[in-house]
This record gives sequence, structure tokens and C-alpha cells, in this order.
Amino acid sequence: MGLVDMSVNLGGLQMQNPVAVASGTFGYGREYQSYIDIRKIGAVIVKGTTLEPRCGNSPPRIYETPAGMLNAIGLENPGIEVFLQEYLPALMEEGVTIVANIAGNSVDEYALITRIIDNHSGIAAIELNISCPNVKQGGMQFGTDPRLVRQVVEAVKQETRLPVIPKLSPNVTDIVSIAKAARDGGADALSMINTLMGMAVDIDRKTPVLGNVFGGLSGPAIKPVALRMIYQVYKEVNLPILGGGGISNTRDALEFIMVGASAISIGTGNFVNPSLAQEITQGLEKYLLEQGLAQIHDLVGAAVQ
Amino acid sequence: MGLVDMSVNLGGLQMQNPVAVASGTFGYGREYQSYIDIRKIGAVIVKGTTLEPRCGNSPPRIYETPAGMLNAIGLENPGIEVFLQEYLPALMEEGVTIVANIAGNSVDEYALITRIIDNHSGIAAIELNISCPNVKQGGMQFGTDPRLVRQVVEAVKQETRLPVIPKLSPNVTDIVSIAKAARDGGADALSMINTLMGMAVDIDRKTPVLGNVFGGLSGPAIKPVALRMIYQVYKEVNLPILGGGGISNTRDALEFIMVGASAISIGTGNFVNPSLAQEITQGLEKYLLEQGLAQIHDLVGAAVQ
Amino acid sequence: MPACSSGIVRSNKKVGPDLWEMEFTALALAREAQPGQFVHIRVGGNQDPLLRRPLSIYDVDAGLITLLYKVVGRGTEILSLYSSDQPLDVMGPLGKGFSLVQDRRVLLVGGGVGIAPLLFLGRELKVRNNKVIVLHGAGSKEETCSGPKFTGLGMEYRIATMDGSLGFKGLVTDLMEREIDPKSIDYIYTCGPEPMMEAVAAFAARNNMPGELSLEEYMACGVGACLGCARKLKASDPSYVKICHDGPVFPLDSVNIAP
Amino acid sequence: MPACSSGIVRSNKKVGPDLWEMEFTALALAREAQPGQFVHIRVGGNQDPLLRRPLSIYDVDAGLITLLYKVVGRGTEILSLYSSDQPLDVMGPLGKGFSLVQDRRVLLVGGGVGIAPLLFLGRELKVRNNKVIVLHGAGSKEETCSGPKFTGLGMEYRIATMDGSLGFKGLVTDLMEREIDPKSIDYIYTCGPEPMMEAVAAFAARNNMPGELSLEEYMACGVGACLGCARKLKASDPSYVKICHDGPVFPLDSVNIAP
Ligand SMILES: Cc1cc2nc3c(=O)[nH]c(=O)nc-3n(C[C@H](O)[C@H](O)[C@H](O)COP(=O)(O)OP(=O)(O)OC[C@H]3O[C@@H](n4cnc5c(N)ncnc54)[C@H](O)[C@@H]3O)c2cc1C
Ligand SMILES: Cc1cc2nc3c(=O)[nH]c(=O)nc-3n(C[C@H](O)[C@H](O)[C@H](O)COP(=O)(O)OP(=O)(O)OC[C@H]3O[C@@H](n4cnc5c(N)ncnc54)[C@H](O)[C@@H]3O)c2cc1C
Ligand SMILES: Cc1cc2nc3c(=O)[nH]c(=O)nc-3n(C[C@H](O)[C@H](O)[C@H](O)COP(=O)(O)O)c2cc1C
Ligand SMILES: Cc1cc2nc3c(=O)[nH]c(=O)nc-3n(C[C@H](O)[C@H](O)[C@H](O)COP(=O)(O)O)c2cc1C
Ligand code: FES
Ligand code: FES
Repeated sequence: MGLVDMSVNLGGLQMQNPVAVASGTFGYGREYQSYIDIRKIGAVIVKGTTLEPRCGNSPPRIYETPAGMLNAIGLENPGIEVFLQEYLPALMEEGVTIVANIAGNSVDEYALITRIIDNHSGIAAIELNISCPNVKQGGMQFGTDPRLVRQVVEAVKQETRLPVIPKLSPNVTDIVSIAKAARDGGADALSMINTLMGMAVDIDRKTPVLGNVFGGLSGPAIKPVALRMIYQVYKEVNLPILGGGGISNTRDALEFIMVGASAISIGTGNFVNPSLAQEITQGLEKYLLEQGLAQIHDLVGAAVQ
Repeated sequence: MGLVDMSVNLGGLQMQNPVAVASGTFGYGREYQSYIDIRKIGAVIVKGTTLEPRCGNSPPRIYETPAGMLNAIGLENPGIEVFLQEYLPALMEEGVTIVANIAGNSVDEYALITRIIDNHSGIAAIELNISCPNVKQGGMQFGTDPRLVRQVVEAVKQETRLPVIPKLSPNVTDIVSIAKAARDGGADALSMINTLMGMAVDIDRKTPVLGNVFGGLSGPAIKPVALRMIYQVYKEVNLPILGGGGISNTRDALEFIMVGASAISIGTGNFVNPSLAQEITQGLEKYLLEQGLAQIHDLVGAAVQ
Repeated sequence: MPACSSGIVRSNKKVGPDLWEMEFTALALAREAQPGQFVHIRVGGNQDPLLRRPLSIYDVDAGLITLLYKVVGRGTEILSLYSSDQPLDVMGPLGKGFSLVQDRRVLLVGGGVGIAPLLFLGRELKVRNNKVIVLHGAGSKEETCSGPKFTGLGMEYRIATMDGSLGFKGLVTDLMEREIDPKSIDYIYTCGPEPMMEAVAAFAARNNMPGELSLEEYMACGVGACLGCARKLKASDPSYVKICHDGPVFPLDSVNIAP
Repeated sequence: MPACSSGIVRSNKKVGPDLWEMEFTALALAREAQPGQFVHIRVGGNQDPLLRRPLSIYDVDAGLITLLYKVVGRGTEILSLYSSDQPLDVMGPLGKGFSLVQDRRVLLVGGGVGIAPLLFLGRELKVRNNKVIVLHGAGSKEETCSGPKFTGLGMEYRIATMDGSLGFKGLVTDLMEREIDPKSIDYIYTCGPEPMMEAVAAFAARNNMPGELSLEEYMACGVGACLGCARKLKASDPSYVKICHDGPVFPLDSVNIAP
């Protein structure tokens, strides 16, 4: 480092570099500790957390699809209190930039979780999962209705001074209107995209593969859809974007940055290559040097016409 | 054949077997004639046709993505009159079941093309492309608004006795409401899904790859999304479904049938394996024999809970 | 500490119908591996197939790791195309392995390719002065390539084949019920198809015998990060274990296999 | 009639930096192939990479088809891993090839791997009693493996390398301008990078010389069914040709390369 400035300010979330690991794909940080120096990651977005503990969906919960995977974890998590008391401290000790990812059954629940986080130290920003397609009461309805998106964001903003980053669902007709609603609610940045809703069939048993029937599609397969939505939103909505969906190498990361992502997130890619976040950070730095660019910001939106 | 009944009646469209080739991926039939016996195909859905000739989008028009491809052909076609006069006769001579795929700029245009087709012989059914994401004036707005979907279908139905099969766009929040609108408009069957809207970036030139910026994502990558939408619609809407999206082998075809497709369509798969339609027809027949089933219909929706 | 390493394939050969044996070197991995643990392998380098594939550690000897795998799909098929000197992208060792008893009379029951983790286990059990009997169930004689390896390490190896082409004709659990005197065994380890392990667990329970088994689930991360490989050990359990992280090995009596 | 056949790889060897030569048998294909046509190959058997890859026919001799290809991405990389006796999923011959003149003085100008279709073309031109001069532009000496093949067929082969390691130092089109007397040539064929072909086209136009070139575009179907490989030959053209079906070969003067 040094020659190029890799740091990013994502709507108030200060990141040492633009590469985050996505919620639900990196556990609580410690699981991958022997594969990657987690202190070098731009931000660790921890597993989606709810007010009460949740035991998650019945298995099978994951399944491979062409260049992608389906997951229906069902937001298994120990609840916000246990997360803050038992999981957070170890991660804080590493000096990592930690982003919470929260999901609620109601606007009030989102607000309440936020209040609890705000009373606690160690969290740098809050990503609002308004888009998890797995839990009937846990997101879908918020992420697909502009009015609800705005309401949730407003309610959460009132409870905290932390940057609030709604994570948009791609399962919508008009992503721009959703993004605008989030902005109008006071969002500091946007995270996009969450998984596409999909399914697979076990033809031998003649049933859906996943215990939950439907699951979220992630991985390289969805990259074209993610790029398109970020491009559309970047053109219309003046908020920094944390972009992801299928990133698996530096070239992919550059595609996201060039359609308007100020920072990127790596999800499924961690499963394939646990040190991917670090490799991409290095790859981006090398690219900037080669291109004679001083900062990553100079590339953001470069391909948007 | 013989031992099992492979024929399908898809809302009035009589097919000798359930395997169709998808619009835009099989030209006007003759292009693949030396690779496959086109008379053995359940139905050939020809390239999308408009009232006037169209020269299509500027290149690049296609690009490979992980387990998929993007296309932005832009409905290049010679117009309905030239199609009927010059392209159709050769195909008719083969004795193939021919489905037209039509797109229009307005409800009136859809109706007019339909009237022209209805005055002509040789077409077995009309697939309504209300979902092509490539041409600004050519579809997107129809396929994503339930009221417009209903209007278009109603208008077309008034012009013809041929089976009318709207082809649904997956780029919507609620596919079931779109399907219901199509049903309420009088659709005889549903075709789903068309391509997901996506894009790719040429990072060396810092521009979108496609001349049209956005393109339709097809191929195995989208299979989980297609299966999910067909599952949802099959449960709620009592119309036969022509299902497709990423089918590349018999197992894929069985997945589609088990979530509710009465017949299937092969698109991108033709490019990879020009005799795929025939191989899948044989594969399905073999499967039925092995399972001791008398007809394909016994499998339709078998995995729907 | 487990790591992501570039192993080097030393050999990769067919040892039965659809059955392959791969040897590779990966020093740290070999040093730390425990019986019952697994490795997580990226096959090919393209986006399809995308996820790593979990395979048990079949044997570890002098820095060389051996896998025994059955070609059942595209991932294992691609793996079978690897040749000597090719690099192998492998994570591990992963999961919690078998506990290693000492000075006991031990029974190992393996079904099909489920025999894989039992060889390395047997090796370590012999080092710990156990008397080891191995029962192996296979389809036919052609699938019993591991036999000589067990006997070579001083274990008693008995085989049951479905077609009777070698040893006892029928299920390995029938062989067990027929030939194993429960009083002669202190501890059971098993790995194989779930119905087989269920019969083994029932046998153990009837005879008040402790033991362990190894489970499988689809996996993505392999390290406990994705919560994908969830399973309730007993239907009455309130929460799900993660096979990759809490297992794949569990006490026989903690699991209730029948759904 | 073109078909989808299972060719059999006979050899596949590296002949330069990132440059490979593959020989395979596919009888019908070999019988029907015309110079300038291409084959469409499915590399690997997985969903990624998904689409076939178009490659020119480099040579056809006694039922054996040869390809010359540069490894530029994943598809060609996978192709380079094929070994003898492996089946090759290949469609072809596709497209419209070069027209074959007779009893003329012909110039072939190839740039880089664009030399590929010119060898088979040269072979057929020699059969038709043409005098053939080949100009080949390459990065360096290491990329000129095709030289002996041209001379072996009785063509005059001259080389230009960017680094001067062999022949003329500089662009092949500079070599052409310098050494080719327009009056000594009746017909030009060219294939290579577009700026090079543009210079060749300008040379031909200036000297009122007819000729043909071969174009490239991304392809999906390769047979004219998807309308993907569209291109306007001249900016003023009302409609798009399909490179796979209307080409890849076009008259030099029908194309206006600069956008
Ligand atoms: C801890 C553990 C240890 C294992 N040890 C061995 C071993 O030593 N030898 C051996 O032959 N096999 C072993 N397996 C099973 C092996 O992982 C699967 O056979 C393999 O992943 C199949 O991959 P494929 O691409 O060839 O098949 P696919 O085409 O992906 O699928 C074929 C079938 O394999 C199974 N499968 C696919 N992916 C997974 C996955 N990620 N996890 C579990 N099952 C899967 C499914 O039942 C599927 O239907 C082990 C599995 C686990 C979880
Ligand atoms: C008619 C025709 C004949 C050709 N003949 C030869 C030949 O004889 N020898 C040779 O080395 N190359 C030839 N090419 C180019 C060759 O097709 C590409 O280099 C190859 O497809 C790249 O595949 P890849 O997977 O290795 O690269 P990728 O990773 O897919 O891409 C690398 C680059 O290759 C190009 N490319 C990728 N896919 C295609 C495609 N479907 N069509 C055209 N270009 C593509 C793009 O510029 C891309 O940036 C020919 C192309 C055409 C259209
Ligand atoms: C196993 C798994 C679990 C996930 N859990 C969550 C979650 O708890 N909260 C959330 O907002 N997103 C979750 N996601 C979505 C990812 O954070 C990411 O947005 C998505 O996978 C797309 O990125 P990718 O293609 O790089 O994986 C999960 C994804 C996967 C694969
Ligand atoms: C090159 C190309 C052209 C297409 N043209 C049309 C079209 O004209 N009309 C239409 O309704 N769908 C068109 N489609 C969509 C396909 O018919 C099909 O619905 C879609 O590709 C999904 O199926 P697949 O994944 O099997 O390709 C086109 C798809 C491709 C790839
Ligand atoms: S595979 Fe990810 S938690 Fe086990
Ligand atoms: S590649 Fe399909 S028309 Fe040329």
C-alpha cells in the first residue's frame, strides 16, 4: 500500500480498502481466520442477526446450481444480545471493521435491534437485510415495496448515528424505485444485490431439493443481473453503493466498480477461495498502479454512459 | 415411440412431444436443418416478429457469462409480411408445428400482427413476447404491468382463434400476479421464462460490453429462477405452462416438468448442442418407460407441494 | 491450523468400478490430519462446478495423503482426470475427527466408499494398541481394493458383498450380527450409507456399546461459516449441528438417523 | 452438409508462445471443408465456459483437420489440455469461405494467428495453378511455426516480426508496401487484426486490386440462427450481416473497417 489510496468512505463507513465480505458467507469472522488475515479485509459484514435467536430452516439448506448456489439458511442466528455479548468481542479484538446485518419481522423490530446495537460499541455500520427471501416474516415484504423500504430505513435511522445501509433485493420489477425509497428514508449507502429467489428439484425423489422449497441464488451466475441493477441505480440515485453478486476475481470486482460500486462485497466466492477478499484487494491495488490512478474512486462508474 | 404417449395439448396447441425450441434461438428452422431432424421437434417457435422489419441493435449483441449468455439482438427480423411470405412456406413444407412469436410497440400493433397471422395458414399458435428486455418500445412495459398484460392478451385473443401463449418476463416482483393477468385476459397457456435483464462490462475499454448496454441473460445460470417462477405460477394459476430457461439435458427438462411445465422449450441449449431437442425427447421417453408411466402428463407438477 | 494449500498430485488411479484412489502431497495438511477429518477440494478451475467437494482422508503416511473416492457426478469425474504433478487446490484438514481409544477391542464397519475414513482411523488405532476388526460392505469383489491395506496394517478385515463375489453374501450389518460377539468388542466406529449406520447404531445400543459415526451433508464453506450443512442429530433436538464444524464425526448415541 | 460430429484428437502440441496446433479426424467435416470456413468447438463438458468457440480451419489433408490457435482465455486454455484419442465435439464446416481463383498471382497477408485460414487457402490455390506469395506478420520468430508449411506447399513465404527476430522488422503491411509490386499481384486474401486488414484493403483499393478478408465477431450459434454475430460491413449499410453465415469471408471492398 501507500502509493495508491485504497480507502473508501461508504456513506460514513470508513473502510481501509473497498473489499468487504458479505453477510452470511463469512460467519462471525473467526471461521476463516486460518485462511485469511481478517484484519486486512475492508469490512466484515457478519451473519444476519434478528432480535430473538433463530434455529433456521430444515435441511437441505444449500445446493449447487450452474455457476451458482442456492441457500435457504433461514437466518439461523443466536439473536442480537448473544451476538453482541459472545461473538462480537473476539472480532473486535482483531481490530476489524465490523458491519452488523439485521433483519426483523416488523418495522418496530428493526428499530429495536438498531437501538440495542447503538447502545453497544464495536459496530461500524448497520446493513439492513430487507431482502432475505428465505424467511416468510423476515424480509421479502420490506424489500419489494418502496413504501415499506422507506419506512424501515426511516425508523432505523432514528435509532442510530451509525451509517445505515439497506441491502436491496433483486427480486423486483423496478430496482430504481426501491433505491430511491431507501434514499428518501435516509439511507447512507446502498448494498446490492442480495440473492435472486430460485429453486431446484430432486428428480429422483420428485421434491424440491431445499427443505424450504425456495432459496436464494448467489454466485457468478447472478453477476450480470447485479451489474445491471447497480448500473441503473448509480445513474439515478446519488448514494454510494456496496456492490456484489458473483464476484470471484479482480476483473469481476472492476466490473462492479465501473458500473458504480464504491466498494464491493464477496459472498459465495469465499467458499470457493477463502482468501479471495485479500487477493482482490491486492489485485485492485495493482490495477490502480498500472493504470496510474491515485485512488479507487477514480474508477467508480467509469463504464456508466 | 408408441409405448408411451409423448404428445401434449398445450392449451390447444397440439404437440407431438413436449419439447419446443425457443424463439430467437432456432432462427426460422432451416439454420439447424443439418444438425437435427426438425420434423421430430414438438414445436418450432420462430424468431420474434414485428409488424415492420427491424434491423436490430448495434453489436456486440452477445456475450458469454458464467454458465449463461447475454443477448441484445434487438428483435432483428424481416417483419410479419416477409416472414409469412418468404420464410414460413419452407418450414411448412417440413410439416413442423410452427409457433409465431410476436412483439409490438402498442396494443394495437399486437392486435394487427395477430390479425395478419390469423388470415394466413401454417401457424399453430401465437407466443406473445411481452417481455423482451432489449427494445425500449418492444415489450418491457407490457410484461411488467399486470393491467397491460391483460390488455394485450385480450386484444390479441379477439383477433384469432389460435392458441395465444403470453411469454412472461422474469424481471418482476410478483410473477403470479402477471400470470393471473394473462389468464384473465384469456391466455390459453403461459410461456415462461424469458431472459433476466443483465449486463457485462468490458473493463479494458471501460464500457458496457453490449452495444445496447443491457441484454437478456439466458442459459443454465437462470434455471433456478425459472423453476421457482414456474412452481409459483403452477400452484396459483390453472393454465398449462411451456417452461424453459437454461435447460441443457433431460434431467433439467424433468425438473421443469415436475414444477409444473406441461411442455418445455430449449433456447441457449441449441447453441451448445444443436440436437439437444431430439436428445431430450428421447431422454424423456426413456424415463417414462423406465418409470412405467404412460404419459408425460403424469409427471407434470409432481414436485409441487 | 487448517489451511488452503496447493497440494501436488502424486498418483490418481482407478481401483474399482467408478472407484478411484488419489495420492497427493500437502505437508502441513498431512502433519495435522486426524482420522475422520476431511479435505475440501476445488475441482477444475471454472465456475461450473462451483463449490468445493468434501472428501474424507483415507490415509496419511509420510507426508502423502490418500483419498478414496467414487465418481458419482461431475466434480468427482473431473477429479478423476487429474494426473501426477498437477496442483490440487485443497483446504483442510477440516472437521472434528474420531476420538482415538487406546488398548481396546475395536470394530470398524464401513459401507461402500464409507470405508475411506476408516483406514486412517485403523492405522492410528493400531498405533494405540487396539485390536481392530474391520467389516466392509461392498457391492462386489471389485470394490474391495482397500482390503489389503487394512490387513497390511495388522487389522482383521472381513468383507460382505451384495453379489457374494467375495466373502459373506449380503449386508455387512448381517455379517456383523452373525459373526461379531458383542462381548468381544469395546468400541464401534462406522461410516457408510445411513441405513447401514442405523443398523450399527442399533446393534451398539442393544449391546450398550459406545461408538462413533461419520455423517454427510451438502457443503459449501466446510468451515462452519455458511450454516449450510445443518442437521438435527435427533428429531427432538432444538437446534442444528453443522456437519463440517461440529462433525462429521458424532457419538453413535447422539444421532437418531431415521427421520 | 455441415454436421455436429465427434472428432478424435490425433495430436495437440505447443508450437509457439501461447500458440497451439491441434490435429483431429472428422471424416465428413474434412471432406466438405473449404478454405476460410471454420469449425465451432465445445470445450470441456461443463456449463462454464458455455458456448462453443469458433476456430478457422488451418489445414485439411487426407481426412485430418488441423487448427492453429492462440490461448487467450479459458476456452482455448481448456482446448490446449486435450490429448490424443480424446473425442472433440465439433460442428462444421461453417460459414462461407474464400472464393478460389485460378491461374493467378495471389498475395496472402496474415497477421498473428490470422495466418490460420491462409494455409488451407494456399494449399487449394496451389492446386489451382496460382502463384502464391505469403506475407506473415508476427510478434517474434517464435510465432512463425507455419512458415515451413507454406514453403513446403510451394508458396513463397516472407515474414515480418515486430521485434525483428526474423525477417523484416516491423509491421507486415510495411513489408507489403515496401516489397510487393502491385502490378505483380492479381488478387489479395487477408486475415488478421483489423487495423492490419484495413491497411491491406487500402493497398488493394489504391491499386484497384480485388480481394477478400475474413472477419471475427463473438458467436453463439455459428449457423445464422441467433443473429448474434452481427456487423455492418460499411457504416452506411442499412442492415447487419452475420459473420458466421454471410461470412466470415467478405470481399475486401465491401468492408469499411474503421468505425
Ligand atoms: C465429510 C464428507 C466426507 C466425504 N468423504 C467421501 C469420500 O471419502 N469418498 C467419496 O467418494 N465421497 C465422499 N463424500 C461424498 C462426496 O463429497 C460426494 O460424493 C461428492 O461431493 C460428489 O460430487 P460430484 O460433483 O461428483 O457429484 P454431484 O454431481 O455434485 O452430485 C452427485 C451426488 O453427490 C452428492 N453431493 C454432491 N455435492 C455434495 C457435497 N458438497 N457434500 C456432500 N454430498 C454431495 C449428492 O448426493 C449428489 O446427488 C464425503 C462427503 C462428506 C460430506
Ligand atoms: C470465424 C472465426 C475464426 C477464428 N479462427 C481462429 C483461429 O484459427 N485461431 C485462433 O486462435 N482464434 C481464432 N478465432 C478467435 C477465437 O474464436 C477466440 O480467440 C476464442 O474464441 C477465445 O476463446 P477463449 O475462451 O480462449 O477466450 P475468452 O476468455 O472467452 O475471451 C478472450 C477473448 O477472445 C475473444 N472471443 C471470445 N469468445 C469469442 C467468440 N465466441 N468469437 C470470437 N471471439 C471471441 C474475445 O475478444 C475475448 O476478449 C476465430 C474467431 C472467429 C469468429
Ligand atoms: C449461505 C449464504 C447465507 C447468506 N446469509 C445472508 C444473511 O444472513 N443476510 C444477508 O443480508 N445476506 C445473506 N446472504 C447473501 C449474501 O450476503 C450476498 O448478498 C449474496 O450471496 C450475493 O453475493 P455472492 O454472489 O457474492 O454470494 C447469504 C448468502 C449465502 C450464500
Ligand atoms: C439470442 C437469443 C435471442 C432471443 N430472441 C427472442 C425473441 O425474439 N423472442 C422471445 O420471445 N424470446 C427470445 N429469446 C429468449 C428465448 O426464447 C428464451 O426464452 C430464453 O433464452 C430462456 O431460455 P434458455 O435459457 O433456454 O435460452 C432469445 C434468446 C436468445 C439467447
Ligand atoms: S458447509 Fe458451511 S457451515 Fe458447514
Ligand atoms: S453466431 Fe449466431 S448468427 Fe452468427
